[in-house]
Amino acid sequence: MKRKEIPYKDLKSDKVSFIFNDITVTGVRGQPIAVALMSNGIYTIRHCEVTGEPRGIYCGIGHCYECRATVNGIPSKRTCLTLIEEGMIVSSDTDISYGAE
Amino acid sequence: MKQKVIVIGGGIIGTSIAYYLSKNEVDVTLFESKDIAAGSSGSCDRAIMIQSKKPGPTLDLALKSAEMYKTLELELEEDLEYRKGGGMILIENEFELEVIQEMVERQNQAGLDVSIISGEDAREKVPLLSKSIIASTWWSEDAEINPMGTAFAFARAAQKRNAKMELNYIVQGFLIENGRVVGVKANNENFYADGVVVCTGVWTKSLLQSINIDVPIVPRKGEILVTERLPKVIDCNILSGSYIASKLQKGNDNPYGIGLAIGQTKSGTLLIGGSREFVGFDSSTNSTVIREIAKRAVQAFPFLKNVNLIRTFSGLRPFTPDNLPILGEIPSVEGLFIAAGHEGDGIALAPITGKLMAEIICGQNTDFDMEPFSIQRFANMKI
Amino acid sequence: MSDIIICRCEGVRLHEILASIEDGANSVQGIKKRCRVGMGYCQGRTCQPVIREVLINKLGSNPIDRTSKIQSPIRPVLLRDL
Amino acid sequence: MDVDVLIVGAGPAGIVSSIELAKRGLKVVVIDEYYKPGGRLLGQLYEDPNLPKENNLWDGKVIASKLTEEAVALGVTILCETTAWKIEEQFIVYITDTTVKEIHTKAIILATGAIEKALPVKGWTKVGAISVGAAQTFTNLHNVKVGSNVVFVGIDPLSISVALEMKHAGINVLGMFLPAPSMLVSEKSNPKITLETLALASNLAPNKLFRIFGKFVKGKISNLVLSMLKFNLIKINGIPIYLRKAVTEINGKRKVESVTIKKLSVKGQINRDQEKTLYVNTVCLSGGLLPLVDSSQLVNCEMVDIPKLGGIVPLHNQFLKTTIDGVYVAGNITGIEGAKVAMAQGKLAALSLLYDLQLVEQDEVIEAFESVEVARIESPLQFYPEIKIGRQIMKDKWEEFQGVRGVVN
Repeated sequence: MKRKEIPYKDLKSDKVSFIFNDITVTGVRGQPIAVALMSNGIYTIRHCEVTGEPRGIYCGIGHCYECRATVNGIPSKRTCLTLIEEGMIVSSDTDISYGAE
Repeated sequence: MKQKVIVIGGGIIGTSIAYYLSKNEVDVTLFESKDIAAGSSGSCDRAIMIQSKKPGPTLDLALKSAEMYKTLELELEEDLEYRKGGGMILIENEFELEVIQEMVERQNQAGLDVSIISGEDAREKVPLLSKSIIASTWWSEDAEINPMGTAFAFARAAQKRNAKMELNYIVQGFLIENGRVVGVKANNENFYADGVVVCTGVWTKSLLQSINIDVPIVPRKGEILVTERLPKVIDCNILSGSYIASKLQKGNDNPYGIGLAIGQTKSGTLLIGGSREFVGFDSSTNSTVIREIAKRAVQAFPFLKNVNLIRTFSGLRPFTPDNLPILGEIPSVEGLFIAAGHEGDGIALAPITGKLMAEIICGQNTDFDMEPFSIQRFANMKI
Repeated sequence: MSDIIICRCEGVRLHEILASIEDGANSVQGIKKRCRVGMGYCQGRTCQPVIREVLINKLGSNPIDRTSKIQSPIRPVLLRDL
Repeated sequence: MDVDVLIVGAGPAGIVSSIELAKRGLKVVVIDEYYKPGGRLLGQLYEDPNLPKENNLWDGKVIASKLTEEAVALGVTILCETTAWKIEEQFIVYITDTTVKEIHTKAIILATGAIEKALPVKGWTKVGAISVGAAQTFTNLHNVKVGSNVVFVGIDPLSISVALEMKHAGINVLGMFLPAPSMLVSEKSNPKITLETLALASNLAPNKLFRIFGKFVKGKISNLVLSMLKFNLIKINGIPIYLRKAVTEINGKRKVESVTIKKLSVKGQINRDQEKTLYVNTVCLSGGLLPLVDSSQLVNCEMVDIPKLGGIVPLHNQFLKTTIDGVYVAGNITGIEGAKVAMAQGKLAALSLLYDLQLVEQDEVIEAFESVEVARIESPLQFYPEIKIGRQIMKDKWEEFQGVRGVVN
């Protein structure tokens, strides 16, 4: 099975850098994206498609989907649940051309 | 005194009839067991796809209905999300091309200027279409509408003309005196009227059975997938040619009757259909069908593999043996009318159905031959 | 007050919900069909309890059979992961 | 993948269930959408009055990892970042995994826990307005400050605990307020009901100061509550708790910048003349917890609405069997209680299932049932003060349902 199985590795405090909307953000291995963003003072993760308002963390545990972002081309990943990886590209927008031929 | 008519069923057919009746100065009361658009009209896609309809009475009706849709937003003073974006039937191989070519020729003879365009031209119109699509049909007159929104708009427009919408009223039976319907019993109460029109779609058979009228309408389930909101990617209605082609092939390699149908809503979600199954009144969704529809959608639009499915639903379409709706008076009971059995054409045919039924109920002449839609056509049929 | 957002996903405001109830909706499902409340990403998990609250407030009760039906998928799933 | 039991939710209830089942040799898979097991345990950190004084810290993270290690050692497979999106009869569970797409299982234990109830106050969608659960998770699990100047809206045992934890983490908690009264927040804006609920819950409050606060209002509750409400301010560990003030609006252009505060009457009516602005960058909203039941609806469990348990819950018997054969429930999905009860219920659900498979004797099930009762008594926190009455209502409803089913069959 590809997925990481338990026991989950303890947090190592090594640094991980990733891109969020063209900005390089550095976090700590084992942090979810939203946590790394918040640690760097970034609170707005996306904008509501209907009202245009900025949105960030609301429920923090994956129920509300407010903190979603496109991660490495996959849309709508919950950044509160998705761990940061070196070189990861996180974007507020959906890029539909990613999966096109 | 105003003519009093009871409409049973708050789907798009019932609300349309209620609207056109109230426009004709009829005193209308609509009984609905749950809510407006709570049944089939609230669980279907948005397409008013006409290019694929078989020439004959349904196509004639559909063309008239399509004309009415063009001005319906103005008439009802509501945004129905109407869009005339055109329609395509995708062609993946030579066999499909052959079948579709024949179909297009028939449509041309019937006066529809449907054409076949190359795969490249199709991708020009819909850039994210797969390169495996070799050709496509194109007809600019196909359109789309928000079906639920339209049913609500008909209901509200009827209410403005003093029609009454009685929601959560379950019609238990008909009041009949000397062979004439004089009203209905609903929620244990009697309601009287000069005429009653039954617009209960898949539930018509059981309702009319109470007065020994047999109607050959059976539910046919269709499942639909809803994706997350996306930027505008599809501007028209899209069907796959494979379903049309497979219908002509013998054998049963498509047990769920899956035929791809894709459209994008105003909010940006994609509605991806669909299936056609006779499984009674079971309206659950089936994982095999969901996966199969998704697979075909990804084949036609590879980018969809990285798009989220956020909801699935299924609707029961009122199927009749000859694929024509049943419209008109029921001969054995004076004053009792039926407008049901539109299967997948309910949305497309709603305005014309409402208008014609209102004319029939008011005793006016219709400028349309209603014979093919008469319930009498089933009189000699073994059901 | 009436312009307060109730459904965060679809940006539906309180006045739209109240208008749906005025229009005859007496269930979460009925409101949903009229104004798209609960039809977004979280599938109503966040706003449905609040809508029940509004229904109870306006209509006196909200029986359990009138709450919204659950349809799969209960969480969004990529088409390729189906 | 074929297993004996699939457990949805790797929180305290789910993991304990998996341990009990694996001990008896069953093949068990636990799935959870979070990236590590533990569920709400992961955010919990408080002093437990039932533990010996010198070692009375309830550290959920440590407990979660111990339980996880035990489960894994027994051969339990835990799939994180995995969601069940559909469950079909007897039982095929469809999961969001790129390799294993479906799990075939003989039985299911649903241990999906709770979801927070939204508390809509004007401006609650602004960036910086977060739920109290998010505040807890970010503070205790992620060790990240959600803001520098924070207010809480919604006063209840959970929000008070979290406020204390945040203050301990060095965040400036400016105060706790009620939400502006509206049809959206029901009793959450009523000072009297809020104080009464707190008094009932604080019988067994987790924190020393919280217990002092409990004494304040113990005894003749209604009289004391009314006299207490004459005071505008109570302080717990330096955190001002305003039972007579409400946040009427959360303000800010791109992010939370301030809140508008108005005075409330004892009955919870707004005094329109007085208004104050408090400058903050974060607002924590606490609307209470509700059982997260969508998976039980997906398997067509009969549902019942029991507000004393937290709302809509799957109908179940005292041994945690639902109306669907082979589907059991444990933890907050059965009603909102603390982690200790969830763990005891996890064991009970497992034994109940094992009994149905004729793998354990009835005595063991009874014993597990009794330990749920003990856990309930020892629980430091009660979210719903009338939970016991709620459990009795559930029992009655189950018997009523069995009766109806008996007649039909």
